[in-house]
Amino acid sequence: MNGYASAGVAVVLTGVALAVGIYLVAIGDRLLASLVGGGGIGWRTAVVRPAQRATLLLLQQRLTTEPSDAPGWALAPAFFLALAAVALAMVPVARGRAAADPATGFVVFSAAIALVMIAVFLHGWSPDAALPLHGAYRYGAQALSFQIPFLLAMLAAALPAQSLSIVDIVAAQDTVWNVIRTPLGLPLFLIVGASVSSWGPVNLADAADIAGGTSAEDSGVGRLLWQTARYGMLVAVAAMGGALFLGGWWGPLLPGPFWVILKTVVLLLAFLAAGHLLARVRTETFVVVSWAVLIPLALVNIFFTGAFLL
Amino acid sequence: MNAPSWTTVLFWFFAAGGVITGYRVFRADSMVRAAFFLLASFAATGGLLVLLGAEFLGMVLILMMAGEMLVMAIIMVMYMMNPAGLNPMFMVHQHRTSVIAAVASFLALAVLPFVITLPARANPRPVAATAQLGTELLGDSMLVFQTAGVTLLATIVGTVALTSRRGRYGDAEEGSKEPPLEEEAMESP
Amino acid sequence: MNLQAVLVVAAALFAIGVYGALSQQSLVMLIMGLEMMINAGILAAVGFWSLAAGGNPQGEMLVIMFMTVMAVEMALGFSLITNVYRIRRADITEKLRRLRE
Amino acid sequence: MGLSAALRAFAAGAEAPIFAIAGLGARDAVQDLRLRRELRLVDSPRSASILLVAGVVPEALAEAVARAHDAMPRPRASVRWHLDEAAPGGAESLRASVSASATDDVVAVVRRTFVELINGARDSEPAILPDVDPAPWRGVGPFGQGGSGMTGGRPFGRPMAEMGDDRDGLRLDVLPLTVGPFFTRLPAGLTLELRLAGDLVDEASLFPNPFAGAAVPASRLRPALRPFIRALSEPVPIRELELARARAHLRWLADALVAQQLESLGRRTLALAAHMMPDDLARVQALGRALRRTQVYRWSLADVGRLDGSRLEHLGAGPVARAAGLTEDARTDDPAYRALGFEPVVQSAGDTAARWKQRLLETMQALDLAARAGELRTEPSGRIEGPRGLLTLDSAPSDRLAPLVPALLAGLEWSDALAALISLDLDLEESAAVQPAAERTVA
Amino acid sequence: MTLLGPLGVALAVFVAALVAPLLLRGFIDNLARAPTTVPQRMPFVGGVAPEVHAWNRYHARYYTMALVFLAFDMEMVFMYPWAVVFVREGVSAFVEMAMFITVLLLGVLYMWRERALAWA
Repeated sequence: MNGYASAGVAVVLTGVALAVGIYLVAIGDRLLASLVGGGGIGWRTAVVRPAQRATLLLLQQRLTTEPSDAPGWALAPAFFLALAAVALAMVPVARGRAAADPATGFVVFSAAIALVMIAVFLHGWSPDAALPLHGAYRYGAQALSFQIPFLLAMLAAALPAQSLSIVDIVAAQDTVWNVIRTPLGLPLFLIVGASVSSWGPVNLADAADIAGGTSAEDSGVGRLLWQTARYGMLVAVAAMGGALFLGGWWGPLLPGPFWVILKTVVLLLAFLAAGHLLARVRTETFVVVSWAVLIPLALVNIFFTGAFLL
Repeated sequence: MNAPSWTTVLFWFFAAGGVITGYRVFRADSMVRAAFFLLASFAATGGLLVLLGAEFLGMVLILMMAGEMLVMAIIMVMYMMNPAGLNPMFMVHQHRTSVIAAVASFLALAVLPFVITLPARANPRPVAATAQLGTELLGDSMLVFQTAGVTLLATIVGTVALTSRRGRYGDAEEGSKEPPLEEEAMESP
Repeated sequence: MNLQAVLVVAAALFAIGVYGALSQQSLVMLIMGLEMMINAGILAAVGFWSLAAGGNPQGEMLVIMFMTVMAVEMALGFSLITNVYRIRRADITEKLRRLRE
Repeated sequence: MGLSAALRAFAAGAEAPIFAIAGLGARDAVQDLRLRRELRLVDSPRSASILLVAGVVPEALAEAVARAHDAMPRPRASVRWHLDEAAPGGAESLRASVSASATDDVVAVVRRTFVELINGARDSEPAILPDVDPAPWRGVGPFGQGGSGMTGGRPFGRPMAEMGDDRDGLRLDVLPLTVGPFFTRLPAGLTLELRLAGDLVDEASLFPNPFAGAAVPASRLRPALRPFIRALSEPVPIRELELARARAHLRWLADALVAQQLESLGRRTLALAAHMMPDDLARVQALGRALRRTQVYRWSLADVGRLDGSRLEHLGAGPVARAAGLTEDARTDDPAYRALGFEPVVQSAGDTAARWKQRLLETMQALDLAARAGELRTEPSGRIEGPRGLLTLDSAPSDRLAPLVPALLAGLEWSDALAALISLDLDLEESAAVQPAAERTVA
Repeated sequence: MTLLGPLGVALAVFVAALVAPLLLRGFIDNLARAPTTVPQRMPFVGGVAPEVHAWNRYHARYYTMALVFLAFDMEMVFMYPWAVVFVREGVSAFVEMAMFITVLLLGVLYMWRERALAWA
């Protein structure tokens, strides 16, 4: 296979995986909502409703506000989705294989996560409206706080592999999964991972108290793209969590890709359940806890892992 | 097309992108746009670093700059009048001098590499560039590394001391309005 | 792509930085000019590292130091601006000059 | 065209996104729509296709309704839902292409309108407000600015925010913002005027009650309020009163939960409130445990919006006062309640979390009282303990709590301010029902 | 593309995922972009038209934290190469990084003590 073809295959496969993941999140969210809130809906409804809603949004007029930053508003969801796609492309899908496996894949994933704050801030800033602006600044506080614990929690997973390549990191978990070696890594990763895509108790940017926050002024296709991108980032974070801490493709009997999907789905369910069962955290509490608790914990975790390895 | 030409195309794409977005930084009315143009310029430089074989440095530059430029945007919006550029304006001084200085420095720096003979010892592109850097960090450059740590500590302390208003030495002195409710109710747990 | 090309691009970035640092009235924009110059410095350093110094890790160390300088400069610069703003309610260089008097 | 029609038919199967405006008498009815899976109540007209205007909307709110209508993207339609057949009332200027009466199944009407709208059988509604640019914006200054000076001019007909002093010494912009009357997290009609310094509330004040000023016949009030109004002047079974109280608390909780991003749990609470019976005590207790597990008392509401007991004394502020340690409760004066051995439940913290817990505890107490009350009736004395506090013939607790709002909200972060305001449970309808006779005009 | 390596593939994924939504949006706009009316262009906060522009000198009260972030974030640049060589270098790497981190944590401790994290 020549270079162009294999790159094309990687792009298409990433796109398909992202689309399927996003749709699964939409279905799962509905099912969990009816499980927790009552008024059960059938499987058929849960499966078809997200597509119907997406079509409805495509048919709806896309509104703008008067002096909006139009290029920024157009760019933000696309940029967010592109970051989700890059992050997902780094995740190994089968033994030794990922859509893209650069030697610094770990840093590429971190950079994608870091750039999310630009996308969200731009999205909230662009409409020149009070509620989205609030969401943007909240996300600023949130992102600047979770960034460091997030990177530190991930870093502990890279220690045993002696490499920044994600495939190497997963390969190094053949005997012991990182969830054992770095016991605090996965919980920290999940707490801050949910904040990346503004999900559940740490959904501050698109929060209910500011009527949807950065997306309060979105309608039509713009709204569809933004929600899609958020879901996509959730999928990417869950998949990466499976790879970094739960051993990626390693697992008994069944083939690697099956395990990758299973671990991703398990982590996604954890994210979705947290969204329905935990109350929103105050922004200030989040910031103080991130700096004063999560960063020290993440460092303790790294040194614990280090001691484990020596 | 073969591979080297792809590298060349990307090199000039990133170079042009970096320079154009760099120029737009000082031509944007909106402060948020200015900060994000600077980010784009840095990202383009990051791309150039990757093309030059410094994969780790390129990606780390993008990673660092994402956070730094968000802070830049937040601070700029705080302190600039007319932060969104709704009233387009042009706030420069000594414009002519600046342009002349810029052109002069460009010419001086751009001509230099063509005049003097540069050493040409190409990077053998070691696979383990990051590992090499780590060894360097913990070995020969250990002192530099620890000094950086102390410098950053000094920066943190200095920043907190300069900006924080709620230090041990009391709250803001003038122009401040205390909230009407009890102080305990205001503070985080 | 050769060293000359890299250095020309770096020179262009540096010149933009010079322009920004000299011409901008606002302190924050001035810091942006400095950032741009460091950006050029990073590019030039990596150019030398990659194409002239045979990939010596100390070249990479230099780039990391550049980044550290950038972070420190930004953090302290913005702290000073905050303080100046608190006292003077302005962030413009001319007003700073008046502050000095 | 075949594909387009097929797509439209497919999209019409989605939950109809509606932005609902609850006028007088419609608050509970609109809230109950959350239980219907064919609809989706959305937070902003930006994402709605249908505007549902329920109950009586006074003329004073007509412009806000029009703004909500015009903020919707096309295709859009509005449905007027009259709950009081005898006297529809309300603003004359409200036009709606579809209307539903109290006897109609409003969900079916909304669904039908939505399907017609999406598949093209019904035209999208035109704008109500004039489509006129308030001030076409053209830069006129030498650098394109609008007037003299750096920030001269009013871009797009709106000025920029002005600077104001701040408690941390940085004099930055203060953003004036009017939230409401149809802000989705607040009861309809409640309008909050804020000055925001960053994400902090610098100053806050409430607009006057838009429903006040006209005598409200009991038939226009929402059914949940009627027993309390009746109990002011006639004996009412304690069982009925206490059940109504428990329902009112849970309905409040259902809305408050949505603001803490617990919409599913809010729906569960609402389902419980809609069919509450005295033997539901165990289910309320289970809800309380679920609520504790959400950590809402710990990381969302603890220490938020503390109100001292001293500020609330003799205010008749009901659960709000009792959450701050006061034992004020008009039920202790009623011989029938004394016969039941009624003792007010009291907490001490006085913060938002305490007010949440207080309402939950009072719900359980009310169910217990309802179960034991038998045929006991209240003694009418012109004052009664309503779900929000002391209700008399001419004053409601919301009117007495509203003056506390500016001091309570000032200095709080937006989400804290909102949580604190919601926890007061201001009810404009209740205060319109019992306003002083002097302020009444003939409807 | 393979010659540009896996980062080239990542770039291709990025560009594809960036362009696809923009194309979709452009396509939908082109197909059925109804012109917006003036009332539609007004931000919605409950039905009262906003008096002023929302864009303002926003008082981001976490500015101290944001500036400390600039300095603290640098620590990550040092940690990545360290993580790669940690197992090889053993105890000395452990001790050196512990020193570096302790120094930085002192800064966080100072910030926390000065209560520079909380703002509301």
